[in-house]
Amino acid sequence: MRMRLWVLVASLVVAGVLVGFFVTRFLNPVPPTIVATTTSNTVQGRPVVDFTLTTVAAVGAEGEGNNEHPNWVGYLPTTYLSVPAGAVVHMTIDQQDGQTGLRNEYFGLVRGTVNNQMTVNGKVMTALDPTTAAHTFTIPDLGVSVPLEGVADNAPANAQVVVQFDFVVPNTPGLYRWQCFVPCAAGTLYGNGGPMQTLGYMAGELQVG
Amino acid sequence: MSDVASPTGLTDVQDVAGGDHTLIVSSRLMMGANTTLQLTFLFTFFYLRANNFGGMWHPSGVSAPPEVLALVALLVPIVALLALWAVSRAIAQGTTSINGLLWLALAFVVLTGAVRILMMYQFGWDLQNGTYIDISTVWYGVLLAEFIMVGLWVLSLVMGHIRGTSPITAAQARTVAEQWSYITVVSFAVYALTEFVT
Amino acid sequence: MDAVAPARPPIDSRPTMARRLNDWGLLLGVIGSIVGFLVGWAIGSVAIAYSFGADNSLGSDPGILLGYSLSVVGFLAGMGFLNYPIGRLMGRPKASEEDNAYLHGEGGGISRYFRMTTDHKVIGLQYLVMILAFLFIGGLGAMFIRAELLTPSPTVATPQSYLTLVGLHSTLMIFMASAAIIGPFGNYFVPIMIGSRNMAFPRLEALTFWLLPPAGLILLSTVFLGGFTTGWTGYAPLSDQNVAGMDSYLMAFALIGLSIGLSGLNMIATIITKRAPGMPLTRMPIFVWGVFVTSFLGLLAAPALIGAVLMETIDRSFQTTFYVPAGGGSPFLWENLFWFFGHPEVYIFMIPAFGIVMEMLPVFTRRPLWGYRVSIAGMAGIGLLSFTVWQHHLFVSGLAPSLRPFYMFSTELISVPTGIVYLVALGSMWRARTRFSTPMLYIGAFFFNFLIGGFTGVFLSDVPSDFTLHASYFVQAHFHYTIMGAEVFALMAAIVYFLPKMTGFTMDTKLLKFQFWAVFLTFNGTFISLICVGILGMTRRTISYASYLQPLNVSASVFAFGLGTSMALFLGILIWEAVIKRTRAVDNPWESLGVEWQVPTPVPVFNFDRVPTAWSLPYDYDTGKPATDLGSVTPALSGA
Amino acid sequence: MRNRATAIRVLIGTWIVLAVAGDIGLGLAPMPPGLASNLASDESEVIRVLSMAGWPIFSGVLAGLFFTLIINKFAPSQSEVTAVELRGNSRLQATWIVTTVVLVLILATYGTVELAVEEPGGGITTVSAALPAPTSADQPLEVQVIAQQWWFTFRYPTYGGIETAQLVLPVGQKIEFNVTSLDVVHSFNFYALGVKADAVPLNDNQVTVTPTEIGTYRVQCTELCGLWHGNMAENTAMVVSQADFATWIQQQTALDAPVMKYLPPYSHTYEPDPAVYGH
Repeated sequence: MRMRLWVLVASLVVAGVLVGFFVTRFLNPVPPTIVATTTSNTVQGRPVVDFTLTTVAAVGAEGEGNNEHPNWVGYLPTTYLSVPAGAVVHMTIDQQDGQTGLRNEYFGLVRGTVNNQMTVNGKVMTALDPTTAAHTFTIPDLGVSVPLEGVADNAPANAQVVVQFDFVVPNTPGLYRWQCFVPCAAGTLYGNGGPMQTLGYMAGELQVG
Repeated sequence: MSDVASPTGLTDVQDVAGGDHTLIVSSRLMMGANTTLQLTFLFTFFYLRANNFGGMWHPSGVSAPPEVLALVALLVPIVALLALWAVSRAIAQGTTSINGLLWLALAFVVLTGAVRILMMYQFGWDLQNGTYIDISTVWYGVLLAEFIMVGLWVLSLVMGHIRGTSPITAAQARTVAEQWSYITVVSFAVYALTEFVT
Repeated sequence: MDAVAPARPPIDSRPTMARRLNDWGLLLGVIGSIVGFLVGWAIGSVAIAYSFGADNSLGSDPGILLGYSLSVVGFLAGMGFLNYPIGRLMGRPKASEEDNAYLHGEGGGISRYFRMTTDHKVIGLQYLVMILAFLFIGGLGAMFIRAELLTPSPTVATPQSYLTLVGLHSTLMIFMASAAIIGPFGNYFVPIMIGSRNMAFPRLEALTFWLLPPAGLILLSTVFLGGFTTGWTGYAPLSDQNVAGMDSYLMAFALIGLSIGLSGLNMIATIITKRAPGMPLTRMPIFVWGVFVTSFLGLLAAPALIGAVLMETIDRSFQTTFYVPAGGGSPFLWENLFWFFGHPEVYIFMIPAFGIVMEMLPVFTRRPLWGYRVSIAGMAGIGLLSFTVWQHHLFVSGLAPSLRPFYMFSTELISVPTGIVYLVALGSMWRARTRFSTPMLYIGAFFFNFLIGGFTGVFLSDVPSDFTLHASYFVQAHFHYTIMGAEVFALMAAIVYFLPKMTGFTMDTKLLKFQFWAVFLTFNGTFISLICVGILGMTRRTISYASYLQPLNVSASVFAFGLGTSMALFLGILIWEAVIKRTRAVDNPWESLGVEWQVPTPVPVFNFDRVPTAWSLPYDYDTGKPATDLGSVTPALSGA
Repeated sequence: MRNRATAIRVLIGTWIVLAVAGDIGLGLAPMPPGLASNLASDESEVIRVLSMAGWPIFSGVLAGLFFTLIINKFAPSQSEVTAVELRGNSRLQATWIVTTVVLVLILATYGTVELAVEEPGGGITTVSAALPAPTSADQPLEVQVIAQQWWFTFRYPTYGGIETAQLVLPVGQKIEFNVTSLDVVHSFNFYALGVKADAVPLNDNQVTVTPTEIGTYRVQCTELCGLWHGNMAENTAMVVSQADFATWIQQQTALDAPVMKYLPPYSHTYEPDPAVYGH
């Protein structure tokens, strides 16, 4: 009887440990979140905050999110962003990945940003040739979508395209997902796999407020 | 059925030995399951053929399998088949000296596996070149696996008989012959399909 | 205790080498599986790196799949499953009768439950433990899911891990349900009920069980490979997109398909060829008939799944395009093949439940089973029709609209043989002085829940209403009413009913009656809330939902937590009463006439020393005549 | 015996009351998915009819089951039952089976008729070029639903094939949804309109519907499609008046101007360009 009880207790402990491991390590790993750097200037009373992201063909070891897949394409430093409510986000993206091309050419259109425009290497644009796109920065629920031009194949090594745009986030706090709409690994199908479906690479969340 | 009398007159028996009956019944059941598997691939074959998205059913006109080798791969199992049936016949007639037949059957069973492996090697297909190639490859692979599995069964029966540890029984000989014939027939059908319905 | 002298003199206790290895089989199996995985993983990865030059070949699908396959082979080899085939291949002499008896568990104590044993009673208990493990691990997943759905936006889990959670819960529960009744009780009682001393293929029977633990572990190991996001239906081409975690799902499902098919083969062969003389098919207990019909479904449906999964693994490993439209394949192909297996599968769940409920019912109504033949016809009819309805899962898929009336009709037709089961229940209870023992309570709940499950099914079988309800929580509640509300309730009834025979201990306490009412009420509370959520348009497998649905989801979650607690209470009572406290049960506590209650407890290793040849149906409660006369070994039947 | 007969009468009485009351309730209650379109009202009608037909049978079987379980506690039957009766009654069984078969036949016929009256979807048509704007309300306005991981976009071939991220429909106009997908299997669900159609790559799934109520609704994906499946939903789908629709179309045309030259010609399915997307 006593021996059986001890076996029971031991197995319960083991089960508890396993469940704890599952919950902490797999169910909800707490991701590192980068907070926007606040600036002094404002637009129409709204605070202006800065973000600088980099898109690379392979995150290598720098991926703060989870660098289990160093050879995966991804946003650096991470894809969990946090901005104050009602702010104007001034986003700068250093695009270092090659050209893949959009699956749905419609995402070549710049939408939801201030004046529906973006600045590519200092040049103002309202749409991008879909075949030259490398990624998009899209927050569907805010209607924000910006195509990111890819580095041409014949460009010199470590060349990059600097894309800048502003968008306004709502005054009410909330959690918004954002993602890329280019199948930016290989192929329409497999291109939407791996990095596109793993948080921390090409999928992320924008915490407002 | 309230009151029952024993059919045998006995009130009880030592044991219920399924024996040969069990073997034959379950062999037939196995064929049923195998039929579902083959029908799955048949359905897939025609579904993909009718589907043919983007003309990707059979873009490269490769005709499969290479004719000569394929015919050999069809004829070799037939010899094994005849040998197996001869064995089963001989046992049914109570002949005892069947070692020669057994060796013959075993030889051609092994040869079957070898030839079909060689044939699949000869395909040299690019798997990403159309669904016709995909389904044909999978189907030939599954057939090969089934030939090998029944072949191993034949091997075990032959070894048991040759070494005298477990002489081959009539039921065993019959069921193994049935299974082998079943797969042979299927392989003919698959050949005809992949050869003429491209 | 053991009233039966074994048919042979007992075996000598000097353990041979083979027996020692067999005793340590589980450990050897674990070692073998680890070694096998590493070897297969290395081979696959190297081959991939060589042929495709993939830079991340270590995570490549062929490596993972080959590793899994070889780990299963290694496990079985360690367990000793390969000894017999290899021995035959080398023409070695057959094992001595003593070694066979040892393998059969004769003389082995508790240890025979932890090794490859060919005794169908040991395998039945092994099944019971494994089924309960699947059930409660999957239930834990359900608790996490309900916790997540308390709020309309992600809190407990990330979207990614939530989908894996849903997939794990559903797939584990499918594994559980496909063997819940037929595994423990089919293996344990079918040979006894048909008067056989063992199964037709005892080693095969052991194999069908020992395929389950690898399947479960492989499925759970998906969390180390990034999980899979397709749910249990694994629709292509999303499954082509998934990371390596998908391979766990495919491999595990293939193993389960193999297990279902092989156990079906074994059961049919046993029932056809191992019946005692004097027992024609028309005198088999109704539960054996249920197992018989189910086994045909398993045998004929599982190959379709195996074929489909095979093509999916090749799609993932070698970039073929069976299910990839851009490459000439079609997602509809997977949907057709999967549901051609998937719909018979749900009757693989249900028919044994019908059988075991109709088996237990007369014992508590103290009446003969009313309409034995028509109930057989009912179960056979369900089995036949179940192959003709699979496209009712695809009403909104845009596939073959002209065929919808046919599938609507065949689907609704299934309610006819199902209705027969209710007729039989009504007939057996009519004018009967029913004894409300605990199993009878679960049986009543079974009929109540399955009635709701059936009537919700009507709305889904009718195409126009299905356009509103398809893929909503209404569907989810519908199949939880059939699978959990009916099958799992039948499972609980059967556990309470058969535990005294299987273990010699009883778990039938006052607390258990309370547990019944708790589980019954919380279950209905949960899934009635979910029916409403579904009608209001909440779709399945979504981590975020419209905020106006939150109140109903909260009520569902709260009830679900109660449900989880009361299920845990059931497990607690079972473990406490039967394992820790060991409350002895009286022989034949329910005063059944079935032969399984006349053989002594614990059942002798070979069931009967001599098999009786005069049999009748075990339902003659008006005359009190037992199914057969075991002569001297028969303990006097109290009451009746 | 008498007391048993009373019990049976009480049972039947209760059942009739239950059935009638329940059916009245079901007859009056609003049924999902509502009346926002001809399709939706059709489906809610079917659901109403099914539940009104099902409820009496459901309550009857339930009452019968539990009556048989309980009555013998307080009103055991004294009548003698022969061993044969105890083991079945072929006439009763036949009646039961025939009844259920008839019920099923009625059910299936009803469903088939409903299908014939209003074919809610399915089917693949040939690719068609941009269409002229519909001149009358019953001439269908073609709207293409493009599902992709993980957002719906919509194309209006009759207005130069503009593509938008928001779904706006004119009220009272017959709409023909052409649902397709660019990657995996999705399902386009406009709950309020009673529209649900799987989006399958290289397949065109058609649903015809006429919205009848102006309002803002939710469209969502109802087939598991990957990471963001749970978020693949828009609360901004609108049914507006013809005039508002015209102005909205103008705005969208202006917004789309920069990207129009890049959009592919309108087609019912979009094959990936193998030059760009080999795999």
